[in-house]
Amino acid sequence: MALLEVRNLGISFGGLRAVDSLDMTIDQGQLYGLIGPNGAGKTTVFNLLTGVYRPTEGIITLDGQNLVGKKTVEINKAGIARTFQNIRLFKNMSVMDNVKIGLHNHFKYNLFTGILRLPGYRKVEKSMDERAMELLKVFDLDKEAGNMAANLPYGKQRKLEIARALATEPKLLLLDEPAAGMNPNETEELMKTIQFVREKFKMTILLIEHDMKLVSGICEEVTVLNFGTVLAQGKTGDVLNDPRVVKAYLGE
Amino acid sequence: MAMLEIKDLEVFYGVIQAIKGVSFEVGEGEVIALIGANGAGKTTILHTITGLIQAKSGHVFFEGQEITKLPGHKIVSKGIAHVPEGRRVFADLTVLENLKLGAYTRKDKKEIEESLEMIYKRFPRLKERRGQLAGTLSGGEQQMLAMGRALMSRPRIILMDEPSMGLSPIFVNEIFDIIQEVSKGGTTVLLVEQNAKKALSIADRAYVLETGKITLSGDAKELMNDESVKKAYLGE
Amino acid sequence: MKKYQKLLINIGIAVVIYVLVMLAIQFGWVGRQLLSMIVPVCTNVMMAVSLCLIVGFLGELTLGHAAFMSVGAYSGALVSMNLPLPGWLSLAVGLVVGGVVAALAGVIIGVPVLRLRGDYLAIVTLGFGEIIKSVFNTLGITGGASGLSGIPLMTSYRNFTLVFILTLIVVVVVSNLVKSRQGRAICAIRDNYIAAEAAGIKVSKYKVMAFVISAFFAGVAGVVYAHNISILKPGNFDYNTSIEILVMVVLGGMGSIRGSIIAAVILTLLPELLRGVADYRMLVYSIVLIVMMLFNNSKFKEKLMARRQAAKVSKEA
Amino acid sequence: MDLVINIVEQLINGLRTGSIYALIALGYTMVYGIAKMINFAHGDIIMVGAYSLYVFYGILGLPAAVAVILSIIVCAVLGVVIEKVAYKPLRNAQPLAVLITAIGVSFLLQNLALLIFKATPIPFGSIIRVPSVQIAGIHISGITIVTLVVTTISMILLTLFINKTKAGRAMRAVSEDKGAAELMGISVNGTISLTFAIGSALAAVAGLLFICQYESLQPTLGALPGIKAFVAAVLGGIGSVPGAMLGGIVLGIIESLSKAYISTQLSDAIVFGVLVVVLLVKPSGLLGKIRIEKV
Amino acid sequence: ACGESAGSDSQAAASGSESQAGAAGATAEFIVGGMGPLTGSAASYGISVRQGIEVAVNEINAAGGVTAGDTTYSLKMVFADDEATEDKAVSAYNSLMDQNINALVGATTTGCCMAIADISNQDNLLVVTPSGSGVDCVKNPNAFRICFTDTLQGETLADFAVNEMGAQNIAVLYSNSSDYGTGIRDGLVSKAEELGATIVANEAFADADVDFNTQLTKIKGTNADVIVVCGYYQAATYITKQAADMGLEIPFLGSDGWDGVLETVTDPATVEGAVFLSSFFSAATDEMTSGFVSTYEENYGSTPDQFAADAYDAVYVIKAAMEQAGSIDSDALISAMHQVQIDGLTGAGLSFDENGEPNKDAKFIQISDGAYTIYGENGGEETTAE
Ligand SMILES: Nc1ncnc2c1ncn2[C@@H]1O[C@H](COP(=O)(O)OP(=O)(O)OP(=O)(O)O)[C@@H](O)[C@H]1O
Ligand SMILES: Nc1ncnc2c1ncn2[C@@H]1O[C@H](COP(=O)(O)OP(=O)(O)OP(=O)(O)O)[C@@H](O)[C@H]1O
Ligand SMILES: CC(C)C[C@H](N)C(=O)O
Ligand SMILES: [Mg+2]
Ligand SMILES: [Mg+2]
Repeated sequence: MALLEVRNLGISFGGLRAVDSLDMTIDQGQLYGLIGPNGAGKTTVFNLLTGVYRPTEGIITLDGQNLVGKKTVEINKAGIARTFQNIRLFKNMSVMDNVKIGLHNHFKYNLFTGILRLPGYRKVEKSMDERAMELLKVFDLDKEAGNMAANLPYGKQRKLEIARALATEPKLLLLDEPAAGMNPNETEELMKTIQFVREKFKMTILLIEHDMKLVSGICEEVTVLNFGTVLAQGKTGDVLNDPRVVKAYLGE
Repeated sequence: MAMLEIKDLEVFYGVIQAIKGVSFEVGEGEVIALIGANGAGKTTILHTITGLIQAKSGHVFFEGQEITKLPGHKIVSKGIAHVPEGRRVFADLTVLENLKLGAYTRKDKKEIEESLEMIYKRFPRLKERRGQLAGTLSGGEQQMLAMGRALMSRPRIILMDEPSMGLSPIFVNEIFDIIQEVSKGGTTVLLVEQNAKKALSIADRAYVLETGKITLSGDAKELMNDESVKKAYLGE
Repeated sequence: MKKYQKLLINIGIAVVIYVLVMLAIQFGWVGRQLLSMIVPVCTNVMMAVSLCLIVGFLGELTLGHAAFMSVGAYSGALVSMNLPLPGWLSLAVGLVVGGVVAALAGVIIGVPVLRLRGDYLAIVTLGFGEIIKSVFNTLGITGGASGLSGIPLMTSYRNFTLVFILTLIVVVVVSNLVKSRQGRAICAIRDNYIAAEAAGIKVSKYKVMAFVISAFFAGVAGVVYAHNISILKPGNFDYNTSIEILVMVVLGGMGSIRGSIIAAVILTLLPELLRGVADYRMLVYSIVLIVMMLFNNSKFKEKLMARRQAAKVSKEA
Repeated sequence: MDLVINIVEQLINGLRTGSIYALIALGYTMVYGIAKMINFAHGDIIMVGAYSLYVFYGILGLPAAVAVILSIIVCAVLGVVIEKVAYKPLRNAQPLAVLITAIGVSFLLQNLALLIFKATPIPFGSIIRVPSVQIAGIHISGITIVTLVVTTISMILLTLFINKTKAGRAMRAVSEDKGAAELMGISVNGTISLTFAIGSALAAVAGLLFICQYESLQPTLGALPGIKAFVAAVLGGIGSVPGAMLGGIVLGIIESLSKAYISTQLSDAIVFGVLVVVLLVKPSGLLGKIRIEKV
Repeated sequence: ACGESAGSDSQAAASGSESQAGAAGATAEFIVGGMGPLTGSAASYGISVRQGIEVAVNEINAAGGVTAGDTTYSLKMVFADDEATEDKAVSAYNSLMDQNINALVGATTTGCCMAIADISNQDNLLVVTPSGSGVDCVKNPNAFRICFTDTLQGETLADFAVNEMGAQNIAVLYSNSSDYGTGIRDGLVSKAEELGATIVANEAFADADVDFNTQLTKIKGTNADVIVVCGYYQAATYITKQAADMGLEIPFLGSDGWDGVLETVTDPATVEGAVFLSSFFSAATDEMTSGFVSTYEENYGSTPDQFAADAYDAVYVIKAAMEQAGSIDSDALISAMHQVQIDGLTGAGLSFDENGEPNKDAKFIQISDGAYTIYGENGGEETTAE
């Protein structure tokens, strides 16, 4: 069953057609790849999906629910979480607190409970801590829980972003170049983690990546963008062998 | 005599020691790869060489001259270019202005023009986007710009911090071709890369950095066949 | 266990301060000049801590915090002067009204807060402060340029207990707030609002919340101020006052409530302690200010801190 | 007809104050744009410029041209010294730390002037003897014309300098990323010093014109124009040089018109009210660029 | 009452050495506190007041101090900066109390007087403000003032404008930074209307303003016979210059804050003919004034303004009260205040009514030929009108 439906999506910046009549369907539980040359419009698609940009035209639906025109926050509530190509952590907060921000809408107490430290406060905070710890463990970050996010090395920062996104309990997780800046071993490990996340949380994942080992290793289907338009779409194996894709993107 | 020589370098961030006594050298015309895991200290070393971070102890020599305590811009004007991690293009300036800034230390207008043409030839995308603000370029486009900008200074040696990060496969190949070309053109290259396989394949020699210390060094092709390197960095 | 230990220490500190000040008042340990500084110190602590919420935790620069104070001070004083209630009761009502009216002003300022960032917001808050000043200078009910006088002296140092409790409330509430879920959201907005939005934080809601809470306490501080000085003049709440408070927050280390408190105490007392140098007072004050800022960010201090941290680390090991 | 003349006269009054605000705002915006800091001491540099002229011309009796040049040099040097002593050590601190130090410097300059020159205003006759002009019964004073001309020329030169020269490009690079600028071979400290020198020289010019216009010296004379000019710079879009000029003049005119036709008592409230409204409609000021952060 | 001219033995007294202070047998110290702004934009007033006190104190000590009862006191001044803000005033006052002052000359500005009114009354301290002109400054029985109230001044100005200058249409320019300007304006407007004149312009400005062209242009468009400026000489300096530049030829009438204007204008022609109310006339040729002015100029390098004179008188009033009371007990001093009468710089036969208000004459001063003259006498000798 289709979780995300994108129809005829497009946006322009001034004269630049960054994304043009994009159609894409992602099914529940799928691991889907979005690839394409630099500047093809991949990140822009993420920005459109998450309400950072408003499309000039087109339809986006998640679980049948229209997303166009909604604000980022509403879209997150509707079930899309993401990571960023240029890492965006809450740098002056602890690793734990970064994840707890992701949990914000799922563990609640009102302002007065917090200010007055009513019994609800301890209880909710405690279960938040536990849940955050669980997530951090998945990414092997539990030992860093008390550290400031800014002091983590690059690779761990990427993982923390994913953990934070997962904490919002999305239906669809968008990962923008999660393996950038990682060496092959780290990438390998990340692949396993992504697959584990998919299994454990029954997550649907859309990811942008230039590392073909990762894409071919875990994505079932891919869309290849080129100059904002779809160059190829379908089963990963097929697409990656498509001569047009090889020519425009993979090279020899 | 080595062109660039690093001796007993120690660098701290507050109380954390990031570099714990590193020594290595880069000979004229060589391509040297510096590989290592996340957080090993590669970026820190490059930053220390070009004076963006001050070393606690140790020395950096460039062509026999000590540059350890010089301010960054003086170091750069000696002929060292640095393509920094995360690109750091000037987002509010146009592509062309970024490139011109790359040639800041150069005087001859005509030669600068020529270099510009050369860069445009290598990166046609930059020519096409020369009037666009660099901040709105895609990640890969920014990487090209950062590289082009560094080359505009016609450096004697160029330090590159993960130049292939975020680039499409076809472009990764292209970047490595460009690096080789640059090297053939007589520029010495010190290359930091996560893509160790590619880096080692074009490098003459390489050093392996682990948590602030050099643990291995030697001929690049030999290292490529080293079991521990294979296991740790080549993902084989 | 450790959590409670920290709590106990804090309670201990508060009790010790209270007892010491009370003893000082009772037995005349200090001169009248210092006694008369007790309440201004407390109001400045309230101001600094409440501003810390906006500047340190929300990460927005405002140059109009004194405006909230003046709104609170005037409305609270007008209430307590005109209510046909016994003194203490009318003061209590005044405190609440002062806080609430200032909080309303916080809501009004919330609108630009949502649209503007950084220095633009700073200038709008500065403008807001000047507008308030100008209006109070013109209105009849506030006494115009002559100011509002005859406010009962109900929060002087003789009533230190009351003032201390109010200050404590402000400090405790703000400290608790920043460690709560709402406070976390506020800090997240400071660090990266785009990521915060993407993580489901309603940025506008929490921005306004921070402003309203901060304004409320500034208003309360204003009421305390009013009932200590007995006269209010619009000119006393201009941007210089806002800046004075801002200096405390920044000197205190932005996101540190304890730092804000310490800086508020020092900077309030400093000009008084400098009375001895007469004509050079403000000169010395400005130099001290610059030197403190420079020291705060100096290599020297970094080394000191590093040594301390190293000692701590080795102790733990 | 009378009303028309009256309105024109009030507009000219606005221009008179506005052109001074504009000139001060140029320096503000320049320093802000490059060093990314609100130099709260800028207004007091104006004061120093004014007193320097008084000392060189009024007391030492140097020729006017020499006195003017010396005053400008004094301010430029002062600006650089302040930057080196008080701001440079805070380069890597959080931006607000520098703001606070700047406030400290502002206090310091004011109180030094108070100790040296005392609080009583010192009269000082204008050294500019440009005759006033009379157009259709409307009188424009010479100094207003001079101020406008100087401001316009400064604005044009500054714009050209920042956008078209190598040093200007270096300044913009420094303003965005000091580390990367250093990697281009740009001396960040040198560039920032240059910025302060130019900004302070502009402040000196503003100070000179200010006392030629108002003919009276006080230690606090820079404070109010300083803050107004800051507002003007933001109104115009801080960091934008033409914006600073526009902002200054618009502010002067709004001020004048609201005093003339609405209320002298509430004019401050009106001026700031307009400012707030303008910023709400155009959050980056009149000519400021909206920077979309690429996500 | 000791009606002797207080300043008669003043010859260069301020420079006299301290050794004289201990002349008379049993000596003690009487500490006079002083308070006013020494920093900030109002600094000039506080500095004047301090210097005024200083001259008087030195003069009195040089002349052997003050004898109250059987003790001779030498005076000592301690001064505290209040920055003309209310909260600073409170701590300044308390710092003075820590130094055990026996009486206070201050505060200088109305707001600060108000801020310390109740505390000083609780302390039962004799407070003589030289310049606090707001009506409520002396609302408590312990407080007295040397200057006139704002309302009274406004009324006097209105009376002068209508009856002396024959003005029917009055333009008012007033400072709304403090109640000084607004207070005078209120008194002026109501009295002028009562006298049948019309207020054709009623424009505010702030003390820190330097540009008054807008207001002046507005006034130019009216048929005003006189412009009354309720504010201080700094503003007056700018206003008169800008009016002259504009070619505005309406005569100016000013409040007592104008004193000092001649020293701060670049061209005396701009204030030529202007009249202002004053209680102090620095160009007066009587012995007391000229002695004071010359000592002051010698010590501080500037001509004293009314605030310095007010402060000087305040010290002599306190001296008189000490002598009258025969003790320095506060109660005695305060009640003695109602009986003293001195010939001060700011008025002969200065005495205080039951409310603590001064009884003295106002003078109108006119600037003619670039010098201060008593109005109506055109450079003639000063004769204290009664
Ligand atoms: N806010 C913007 N203003 C102007 N142009 C933009 C903006 N955002 C993106 N673009 C342009 O749109 C195109 C697509 O950018 P996008 O970031 O989506 O590329 P991408 O596919 O993610 O590339 P990469 O793999 O290099 O990250 C680029 O040419 C970029 O310059
Ligand atoms: N500004 C900083 N403050 C504190 N620690 C830092 C800072 N920058 C780097 N570090 C730490 O220093 C160590 C070396 O970092 P560096 O950036 O040099 O690594 P790297 O080898 O370049 O890693 P990567 O491959 O992730 O870029 C890491 O442990 C990192 O956490
Ligand atoms: C010294 C003067 C400026 C004081 C003024 N008369 C006032 O009452 O505020
Ligand atoms: Mg991208
Ligand atoms: Mg690195």
